[in-house]
Amino acid sequence: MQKVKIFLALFILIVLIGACSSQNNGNSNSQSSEPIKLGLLLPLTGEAASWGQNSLAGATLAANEINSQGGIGGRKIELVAEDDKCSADSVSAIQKLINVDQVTGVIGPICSASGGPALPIAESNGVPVVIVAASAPKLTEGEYIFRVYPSDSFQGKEAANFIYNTLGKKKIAIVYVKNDWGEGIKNVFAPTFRQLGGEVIYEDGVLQTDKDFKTLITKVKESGAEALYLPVYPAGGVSALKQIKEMNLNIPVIGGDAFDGEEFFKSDYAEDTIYLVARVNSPEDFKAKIKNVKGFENLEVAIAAPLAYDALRVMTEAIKNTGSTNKAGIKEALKQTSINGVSTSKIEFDSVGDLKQVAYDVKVVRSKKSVYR
Amino acid sequence: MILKIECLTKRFGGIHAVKDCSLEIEREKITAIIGPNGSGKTTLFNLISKLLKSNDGHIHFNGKNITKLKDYEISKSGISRTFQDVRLFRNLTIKDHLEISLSNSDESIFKSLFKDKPNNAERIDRILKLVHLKKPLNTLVTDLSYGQRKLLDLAMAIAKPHSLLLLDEPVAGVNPVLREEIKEIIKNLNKNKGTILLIEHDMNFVMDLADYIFVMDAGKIIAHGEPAEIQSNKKVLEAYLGD
Amino acid sequence: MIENYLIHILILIGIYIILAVSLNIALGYTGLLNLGHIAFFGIGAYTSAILTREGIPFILALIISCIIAGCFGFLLVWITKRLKGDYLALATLGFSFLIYSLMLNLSSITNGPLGISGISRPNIFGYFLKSNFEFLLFVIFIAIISCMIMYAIIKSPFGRLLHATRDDELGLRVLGKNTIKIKYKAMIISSLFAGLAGSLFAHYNGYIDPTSFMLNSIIFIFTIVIVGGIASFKGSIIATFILFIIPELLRFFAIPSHVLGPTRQIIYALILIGILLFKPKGLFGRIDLE
Amino acid sequence: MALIQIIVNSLIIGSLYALVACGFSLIYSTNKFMHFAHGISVVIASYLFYLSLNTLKINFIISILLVLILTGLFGIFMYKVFYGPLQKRKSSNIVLLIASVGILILFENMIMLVFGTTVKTINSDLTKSIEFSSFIITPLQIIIIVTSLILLLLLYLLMKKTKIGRNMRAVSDNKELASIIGIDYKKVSYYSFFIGSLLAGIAGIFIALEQTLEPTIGTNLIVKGFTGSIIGGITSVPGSILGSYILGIAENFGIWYLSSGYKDAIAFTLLFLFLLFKPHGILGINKGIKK
Repeated sequence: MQKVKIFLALFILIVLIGACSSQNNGNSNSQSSEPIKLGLLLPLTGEAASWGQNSLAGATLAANEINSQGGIGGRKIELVAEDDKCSADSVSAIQKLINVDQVTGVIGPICSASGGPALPIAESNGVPVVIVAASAPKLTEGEYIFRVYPSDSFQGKEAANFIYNTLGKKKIAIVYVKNDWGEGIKNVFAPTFRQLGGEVIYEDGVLQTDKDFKTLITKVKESGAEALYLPVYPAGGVSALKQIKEMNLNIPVIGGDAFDGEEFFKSDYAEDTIYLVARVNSPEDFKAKIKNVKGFENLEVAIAAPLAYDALRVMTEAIKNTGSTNKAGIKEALKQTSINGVSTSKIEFDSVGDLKQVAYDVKVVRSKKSVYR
Repeated sequence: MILKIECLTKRFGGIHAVKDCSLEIEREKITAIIGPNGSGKTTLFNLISKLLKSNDGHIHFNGKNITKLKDYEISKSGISRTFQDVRLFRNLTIKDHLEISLSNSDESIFKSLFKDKPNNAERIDRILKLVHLKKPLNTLVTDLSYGQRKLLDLAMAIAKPHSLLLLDEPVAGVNPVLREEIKEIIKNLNKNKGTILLIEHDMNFVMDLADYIFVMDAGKIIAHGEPAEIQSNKKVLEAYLGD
Repeated sequence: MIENYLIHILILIGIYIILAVSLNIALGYTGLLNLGHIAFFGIGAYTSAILTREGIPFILALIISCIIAGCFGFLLVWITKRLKGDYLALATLGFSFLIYSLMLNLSSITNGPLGISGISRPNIFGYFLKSNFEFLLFVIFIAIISCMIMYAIIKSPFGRLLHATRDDELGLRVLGKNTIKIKYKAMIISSLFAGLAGSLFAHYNGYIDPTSFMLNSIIFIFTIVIVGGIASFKGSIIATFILFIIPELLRFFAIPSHVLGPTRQIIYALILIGILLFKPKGLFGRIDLE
Repeated sequence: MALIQIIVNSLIIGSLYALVACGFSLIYSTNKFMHFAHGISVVIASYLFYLSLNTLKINFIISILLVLILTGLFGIFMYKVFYGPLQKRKSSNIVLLIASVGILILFENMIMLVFGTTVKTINSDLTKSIEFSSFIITPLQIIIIVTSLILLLLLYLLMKKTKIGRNMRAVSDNKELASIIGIDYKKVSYYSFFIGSLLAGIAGIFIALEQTLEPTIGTNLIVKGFTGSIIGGITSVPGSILGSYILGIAENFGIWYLSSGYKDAIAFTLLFLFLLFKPHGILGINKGIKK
């Protein structure tokens, strides 16, 4: 019995040493010349790892450009990347960024599953965040949280309008990936489509790890749907499209913004697939610049790169406007900051922290390239 | 009469390990069951202590029908047993083994946590002296010799509250000195009114020890009586010599 | 500022110590190969989150989630009492997969893949544990109490029966002990404290979703007990520290960021296999299962 | 009319599960521990096939042979480096199980480092679909089903008729006894890992052609393969193939009536029911499972 007592006393001792050293968590807003640290909360492993790499490339490019022009007021930008594994692991990742690296601001995350648990921690610690792509509507409720990518609620509405009005399809089937992104889009798409007078004749959710959709496709064929809205991730999406082709399901397939990436266009089954994506310009010259960032030479560039690039630039712009690394000041500045972005021409935030001006493009895959429809 | 068995039968597939076995054990007597190897003695023991389920027949103990009880219920109703190949808890000490056997309140967490535990030290010493096991209490059973493990098994059976003691080949594979010691132990167990039923294939170990003997062969009881009668009985010799 | 991060890690260590020691009671002391322990952790977390969402005070929700986790512990033993060895391990693994898919699909209760967010911080008799430091003191208090209770049980006569059940169940039955009942009690204690740890985790993290109770976490908690040494109380406690600090240390190495993620998993797997190869009884264990 | 298509779909996915399950069950029945890292042998085979076809442009048939041999050798490598030493020290099955999951995590992340995380596909003209009156199937899918059925027969014959098979059954029945009568169980274990991983190679190649390639599909594949083995009887290799077909049918008919999200739930429920009421599966031998 006494063995345990010694041990647990030791446990308390460590904590007290740790705790009593200092309770101050005043943020350092010294004007010294050491670098301004910005944290990157990205999925470096797991299913969304390719998006993580793209964001890393975009942010690194932006930082390199700013540093080459002498940084902000003579202070260089230093990036610290942490892996949130696109899951609740983001809690310990953001804890490290805020408490150990004492970052001035955070860029990211990509997945809403990581944003859910982590962003409230940034909000309660008063650390400004510019989300790269996590599009779950409720993430930007915090005052310190901004986003350079339109929330899911926009994408669901746009898709419903496009399918009903432009494509003129009245009976639609929707197959969504059962995670926060897929479910978020479906919850907006279905009611909007019904309001327009259309009929959601078949609705089903698939697991993110699922690769076999043949029985699902049989059900869609049986339902007599005139089009299929397919907000799923590329991994499942390519498999689904392959099986759709194999099973001669000859109806138009409309995907979500997750399909926007070379990895999807280059697959052999994406031909004629339409997808909606927020107008995130990823001009060729930008892609070229990304490709000569050290370590990303053979990266398959996707929209996460320009998004992360703009997120970092709008953050640094706000820091410049505040004239210091005072987090509360940066938060206020972000509300007024407006820059000409790469992903979106004008980056300005509304009261909630989402983009004011949102435009969606309809794209289609033609011979392994994504072109405007 | 403490234990009554009526036409107990146990079949493994086609063959009968025990066939229509009936016998009665007198209180405060040493009764022995002898017979060549494979005659069903151990199977009979396993049926009594319910390690095996009988096909039919029933067993009465202290007037109660215990045929349907589970193995731990039979043990709780007062039957202790030892094993031919000794079963001990390989990570525990001698003291642990005897504490487990002695205590009957350790199964309830509340009792074992809060009820003041009776100091068994004195009872443990008495039992260890009874079985001549002179080893420090905290030795792990894995450090005991074969003979010492036999004695500890015996000590546990004695420690557990019981009114009938089943001994399964108590001296099998034991050196002659220890054989006599065990014979002594069984004798003075019986002196303070212990009822003992033992199995042994070695006839002369049993002759001057048992008060009453049953002889088994091929799953059936072929003879029973006082030691003297059994020694001269022709059928017994045939069974053993197997002509 | 570093101690905020240290506090965060210590809170998780406190929670996982309760989880590791409670698993050791079933696996190490009683020899029940329970691969489904994380399911009780998940059940405790979800029960507590759902109850507090319906407005039930924290302390009551904590107690109820322990009880419900305990009931599932009873259920698991009742269902698998005829199996042993590999097949018991398979059945408990199947049990945890089943619980995972229930969390994923019963969207009306558990929000399915969206998980439950905005779980309130615990308030004990009106006092809200706002800051992490207060939460840490609370977790330390609960961890010490739990460890003391479990330690007392292990050192009590009942604890001896657990050892005996692991070493030779038949031998114990012949001494008149109902080993099935002992296994029920052992699993109920084990799952009850796992539920407690689950509830603490939910209220600390503020957000839970099914993926945090899947294969990686099943094996993580199991590895802590194996590395610490089965049936070794202090082994589980110290191993929890070690297995938490090592992955966190890796964050500080200057590994090029785009290989950071996979490298970390590789190093973690190598540590696991290394311990199994070169120190099979674990750091403090003296017992192995067979 | 759609019902026939569902049956066809069940056979296709059932065959893929069977190809994973039979290797797993062969290794389990011979070595008596759960080789979870079998899932990564499948993934490694898929990526090697992708490498030799798309990147190195090696001829189709030669690529197949190359991949099968390499995957077989990978199996032996795993046994020699990880499981051999653990078994020498008589580690318990649980320790071997945890080690196998450690190996799965180790190699899954190595593949991620080497090949990256983006989705890859292999295009082949075997996937031009043929439309029958009541169902649609592609030549590749026909080959998958036929291969799986042939394997069912071949493995049955291997286990029953050949010397290796007899030795494997002897070792799986009683390792000590087998070594007494002169069977070198170490060599038999090597054989079981070679053949088992070679079967994983076949599974990997077909999965690469039929579905898409990702480093993280290993875990899901081995869980389904292991469920199929349990249903059919983990100690009987042909049983594991039969069990996989039952799993395929149960999943597909299940999601025909329920939502696709329940696919894994159906598999886990089936796994749990069989573990409880028929743990030795349909064809397995009830050896030391119950008390």
